[in-house]
Amino acid sequence: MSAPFNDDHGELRSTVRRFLADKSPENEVRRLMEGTEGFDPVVWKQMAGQLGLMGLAIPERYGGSGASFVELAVVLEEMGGALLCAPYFSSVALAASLLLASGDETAKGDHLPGIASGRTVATVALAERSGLWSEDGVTLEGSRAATGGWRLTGEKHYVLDGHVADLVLVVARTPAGVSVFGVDGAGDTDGFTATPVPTLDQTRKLATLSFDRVPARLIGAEGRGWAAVAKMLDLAAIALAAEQVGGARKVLDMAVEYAKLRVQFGRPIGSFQAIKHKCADLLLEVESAGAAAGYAAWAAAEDNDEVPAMASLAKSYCSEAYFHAAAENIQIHGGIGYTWEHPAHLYFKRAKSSEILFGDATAHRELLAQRIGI
Amino acid sequence: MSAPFNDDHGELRSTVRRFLADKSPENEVRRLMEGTEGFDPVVWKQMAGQLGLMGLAIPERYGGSGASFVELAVVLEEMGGALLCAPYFSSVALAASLLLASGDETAKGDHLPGIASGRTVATVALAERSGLWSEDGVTLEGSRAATGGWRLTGEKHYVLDGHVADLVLVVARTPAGVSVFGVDGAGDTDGFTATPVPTLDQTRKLATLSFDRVPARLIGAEGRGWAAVAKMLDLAAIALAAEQVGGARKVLDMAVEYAKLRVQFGRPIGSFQAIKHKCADLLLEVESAGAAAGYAAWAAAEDNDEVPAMASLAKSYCSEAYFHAAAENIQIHGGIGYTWEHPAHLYFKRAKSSEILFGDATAHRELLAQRIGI
Amino acid sequence: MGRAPGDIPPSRTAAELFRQDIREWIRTHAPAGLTGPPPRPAEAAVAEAAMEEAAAEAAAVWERSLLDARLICADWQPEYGGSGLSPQESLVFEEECARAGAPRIRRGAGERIVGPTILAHGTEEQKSRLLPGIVSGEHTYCLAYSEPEHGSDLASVGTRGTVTGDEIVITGRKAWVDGAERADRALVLCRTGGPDASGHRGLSCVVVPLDSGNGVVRRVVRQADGTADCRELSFDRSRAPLRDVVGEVNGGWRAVMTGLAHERAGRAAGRHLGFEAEFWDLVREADKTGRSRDPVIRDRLAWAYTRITLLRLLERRAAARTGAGAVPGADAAVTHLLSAEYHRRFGEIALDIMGAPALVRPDGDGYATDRWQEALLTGRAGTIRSGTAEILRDVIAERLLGLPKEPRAARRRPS
Amino acid sequence: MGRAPGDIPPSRTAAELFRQDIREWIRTHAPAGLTGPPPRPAEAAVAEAAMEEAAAEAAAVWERSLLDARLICADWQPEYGGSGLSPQESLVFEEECARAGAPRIRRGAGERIVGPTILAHGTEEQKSRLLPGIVSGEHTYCLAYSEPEHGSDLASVGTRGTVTGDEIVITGRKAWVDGAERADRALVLCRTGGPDASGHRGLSCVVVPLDSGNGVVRRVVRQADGTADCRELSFDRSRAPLRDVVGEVNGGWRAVMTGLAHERAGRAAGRHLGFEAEFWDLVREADKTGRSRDPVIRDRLAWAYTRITLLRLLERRAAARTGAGAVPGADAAVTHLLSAEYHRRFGEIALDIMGAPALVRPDGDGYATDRWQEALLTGRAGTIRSGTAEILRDVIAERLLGLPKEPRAARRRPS
Repeated sequence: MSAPFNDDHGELRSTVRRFLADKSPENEVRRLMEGTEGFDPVVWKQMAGQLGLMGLAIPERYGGSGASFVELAVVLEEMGGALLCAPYFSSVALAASLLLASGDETAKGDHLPGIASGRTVATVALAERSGLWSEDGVTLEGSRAATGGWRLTGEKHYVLDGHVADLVLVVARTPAGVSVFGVDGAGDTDGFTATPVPTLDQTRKLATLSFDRVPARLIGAEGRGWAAVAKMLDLAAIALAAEQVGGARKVLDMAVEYAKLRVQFGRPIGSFQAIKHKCADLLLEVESAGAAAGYAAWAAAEDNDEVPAMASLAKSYCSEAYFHAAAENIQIHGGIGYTWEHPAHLYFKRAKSSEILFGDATAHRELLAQRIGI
Repeated sequence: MSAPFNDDHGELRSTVRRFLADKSPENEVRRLMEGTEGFDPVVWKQMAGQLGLMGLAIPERYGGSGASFVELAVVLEEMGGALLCAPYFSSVALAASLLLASGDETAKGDHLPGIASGRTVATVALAERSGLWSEDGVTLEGSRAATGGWRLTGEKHYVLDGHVADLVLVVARTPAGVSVFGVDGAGDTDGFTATPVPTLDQTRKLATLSFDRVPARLIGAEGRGWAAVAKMLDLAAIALAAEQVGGARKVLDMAVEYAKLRVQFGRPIGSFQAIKHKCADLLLEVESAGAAAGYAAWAAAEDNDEVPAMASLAKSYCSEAYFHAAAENIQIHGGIGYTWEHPAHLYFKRAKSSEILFGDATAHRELLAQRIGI
Repeated sequence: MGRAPGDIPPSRTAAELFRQDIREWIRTHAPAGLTGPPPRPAEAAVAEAAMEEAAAEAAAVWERSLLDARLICADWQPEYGGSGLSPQESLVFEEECARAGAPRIRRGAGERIVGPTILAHGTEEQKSRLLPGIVSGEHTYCLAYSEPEHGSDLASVGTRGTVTGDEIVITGRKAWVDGAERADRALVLCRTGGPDASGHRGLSCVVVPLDSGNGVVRRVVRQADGTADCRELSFDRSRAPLRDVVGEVNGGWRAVMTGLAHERAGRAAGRHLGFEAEFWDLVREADKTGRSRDPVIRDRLAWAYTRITLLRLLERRAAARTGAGAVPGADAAVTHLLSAEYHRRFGEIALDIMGAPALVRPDGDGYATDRWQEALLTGRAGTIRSGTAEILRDVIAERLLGLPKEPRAARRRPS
Repeated sequence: MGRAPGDIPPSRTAAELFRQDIREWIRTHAPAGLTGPPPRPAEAAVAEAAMEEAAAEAAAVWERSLLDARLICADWQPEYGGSGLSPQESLVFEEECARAGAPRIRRGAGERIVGPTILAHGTEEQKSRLLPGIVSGEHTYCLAYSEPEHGSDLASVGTRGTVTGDEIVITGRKAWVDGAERADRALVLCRTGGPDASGHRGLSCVVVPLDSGNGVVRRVVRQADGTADCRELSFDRSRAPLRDVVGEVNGGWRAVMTGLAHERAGRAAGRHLGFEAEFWDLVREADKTGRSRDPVIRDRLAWAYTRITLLRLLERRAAARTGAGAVPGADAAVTHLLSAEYHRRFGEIALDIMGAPALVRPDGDGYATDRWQEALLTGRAGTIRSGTAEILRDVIAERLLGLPKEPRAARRRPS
């Protein structure tokens, strides 16, 4: 099936799609998801070196290629479709976005080139035990050390790829308010531990980080960090929405293919109206999701004032569309679709997890209402 | 179609059904809904005289036959199915319930026999312009007249059959709190006017009542009226739920019959899975609605502590089930079902109106949550 | 790299350049009293309502201006009376009219269906002769396809068309004809084939004059929403010139399919503009009563806003695709279905928000309704007309996803 | 006048009198450590989990007591090991066990499907010989109907059964066999008819011993929820005595239908008790995080409570009807569908309420899940097993509403 409105693949899309078909086929996804690291460093290097994917939306002066969020969204869509196991979302959609939003030229100059080249795996540590992605939820403490510099103490949870990150951008509370800090995650930083946790969606790794007077470098102005984090959250929502569109397209394709081939009661099951209408509804939703995520990515590229509303609109709609499609894909496959060997459950778990990540559909609809002035 | 679980018609049900088939066929419903009065006094007398329907759930000592709310629910179900145009709900489910709950022996002795015999058409005036059926919403003022007795001043809206009621039970606010009063609606009571208003559901008439120092008799203790009103609201919710079940059964029958007969694309449309599954879903909902309303009516008959929760559960579920069934009935009928001549729209309008009356499904789910202790 | 136009609102496309021109043109040409002051979409519906009551004179001036500027059926080629606007430009024109509070002037089924059908399947002679009359308003068309017995199943149409010399003589009954009251011509679907040409074979589309002397009887059918329009036409040996058959004799099915796709596309086109105005009006109502502070209501309002936005985006995509040469096809079913199902649900949400006041209708003859009640009721018709929601899902699944058709029972011979 | 029993909870029916007796019996017989103290349904699930870890001894004592009191498969007649409980009494027994926190001891597919099928279609000899072994636990059964290629389409079953003398020899592969790991016998659906007996003609149901020496190979299939049980069985010239054919040879279809109806009824039976316990546990979680104060969450919780209540009421009705002599039929599809769709949605609601913590699984080998994650995942299987939700809707529409079947394409000859 070729998605009827989806005539916008472009060269980037097909390049990435070919690469992922080669490097991230289902058996690789399964191998990596069973491991702890959760990605293949060789493929990671190729993504950076051959394809320049990490630096795609990073300005040229920081070692990127200066394309826009629109191109990034295309890449994320393809990665979502392939369930690529790699710290791409955390490095690029989270950490690079936060650095770019921080307005801290030094930090940008220090870290973005590493991210762009793939040398630095980076992530953002925001949520805590409470699981909130909001300013209120930030309690991890940043304080000035007697010796100068900053020290962080507390815990962060649900940190994407936190156990493999070389650079962790930590959102902490200092006397002046919420501030962003950079912490070295790779070496044996004193007082810092990163513990991977078992995840519902095994294709995306999470870690719990604990900080006991860990030395950290302030990024941006003290107490002024939330604005940058808020901007990153909008971009993260849009990036996730793009991933979700890719996943949703993929499961719809799977469902439709299966419905054409599987014969029950003497007919392909796709000739039954119940299955047919399920697929038609999914197509409506997948195409709508694609339109929403695409427009949101364009708004992000333009950096215009539609970003906050479109981010919440896209995240809420695409979350539900993906979950619905992933769930119906299992239903259409029947018993086969519920086995571990079949990939349907991988998408189902990804869909539910990415719906919860950074606030679920209901939370984002409430944000949308606020953002359009209701 | 005979509803599969619905093996509980009983003699009362079939008697009422036959009576309504004879006295309230569609053309009568249409004649009465176009008029202002909204009911046929001759049929009303027969309902009271031949069938004793008004006194069914009124104790024998007040001239009723002392059956229970369970029997009343059976009658209301049939009336809902036939869209009977008559002030039965207002007289029996509202006014008689409020009088019985009031604990005022004098008022009961004065008014219940008239209601039971059908001589008195009664109703309850509770909501005001704000359209709330809650204690907060009551602002109409009751004050002691210099000459003794009480006077009421203010407006009541959405009063069922308020323009034809001989007795209006008015919920008013006095210095001591919410109190219930009886007002003579039939004669030329000074300062009292009842204005019928055009209704979305033409088969149920509403009026706006205005009171300018209207003499009224206190029923029950001053300032203690809300407990009785609250009890009446629970019973009204259960009574409406019963009506809704009757309506929902009727539209499901209509839809199924039509689906069997109507041929499109060379097949009865009922052989298409899309139509078939719609009907199957409606059957699930109609049967569930019947179970909910039946159990709630039993709780009302037992007057046990499940009444408040079951009232809200039944009202919220049956409201949505009826609306869904009435809407799908139009959809299944196609263009024919959207014409004025076809009865489908009468049920659709009744369903939406009865969903709104006394609080919609969302409001009752919130009440349910409170009532089960969430 | 990147995406096709339409996916991303391009800031410097031809359509956007056109936007500047047309905005200025509307500003200078729309007569005072027609245009609402604030450029907020929320006001468009009000303005459109005001238009109905505005002096016929202002309306006539505006119509004249639009005709002179070839902005009625503006996407048709200049030789037929339009300006050859691209689909994107047409959408921009819609948006700018809405923004200015200036009503679009449309030609109903003539613009939405009959014109596009003639453009796709008519002869050059038919185009030159018939299309300008649609643009000018000289002739008003309606679509007489469905029949009482067959509903959406157009392949079962039983109305006879008998070719006699250079005429075709029509006898039969048509139902669900929108705009039959005002129309003076109908595009009629009739069966011209012999007894072995059942189903979609042997059907023809023909333009029939609705003169009273031509055996045509109109019947008023009242709808569930209380409106009463002529919606049935019966033909008794009604005559039309053979040259007014659109497409081949016995080859009308393709024309029917084209017409339906345009009908669906046309019903969806620009609807989000009205939806958006209506949405903000509802928000204001909810603000008045405090309902907009209720989280459950907020969730529903955000849902509604999301759907309207999606319709806007999908319509832009569709315009881009049609602009790139695609004929509206099954994807018209997508936008029409989204639009119809959105508005059905909107009516329900609106009544939930209004609460008890929705129980009461405004005063007025017949069955007058307020706009929310009207939305609730007409919403039910939206998923039935132009193909039921069920048929649209079949179309989407079979044509866009390639799912197999259902096995058909032996078709009954149409009577 | 009035309603049938079951519609209204009767306060002095036989079942309610039975309730007093059985409550007392449970109190005196359930060993300490098995029964949870508070008689709140909310605790039942916890108690059931605790049971798994309780000393095998306590469980064995309880099982012995139940067996002695004929309270396993308690609705079967005494001659087969039960107590002949009416459906209402069985439901009361379920409720009272839940109330006391005492686990029911069940015999899986043997109790739920195989027994009822033998009771309906078996010979007297089969009943006497086979049923007591199910009750006692001597034999554990599984149901081997579905095949990898045919899924829910049981009429296409291809597994061969060849009658040779007084034996039947089975060859084929079966999938989605619940409990195949622990079972020592399977009720196998196989094709015994000749080449012209396609579809549901020519099928037989037979009890086959799952001895390793009998050509039976078990295959473990891991599920999406991380559990890995034997769920496929293949038969290679596996033998069963001809006298263990249930129903006629080539007349197995009726037995299949009976089995499926009982399977659905059995899956729904008493489930609301577990649902209720689970619901209140979720409410407590929501209280802890303050989510239960969120109006949108409250709306969903009220929705869930409503469904659980409806399941309870419908189950009482069903018990009353079965008690009055009805065989569980299409209405079992109703309760099973309601129950399966409720629980699917419940899992989603539970994860919404849990929020971020639901992203993390508990430590443990393989793919360990917490109860909410398990609910989310297993909920997806509930609308597939025992007939997909789509098939159940067909059954409901055709058998309860009398809607016509779809026209069937020519059935492919099963291979």
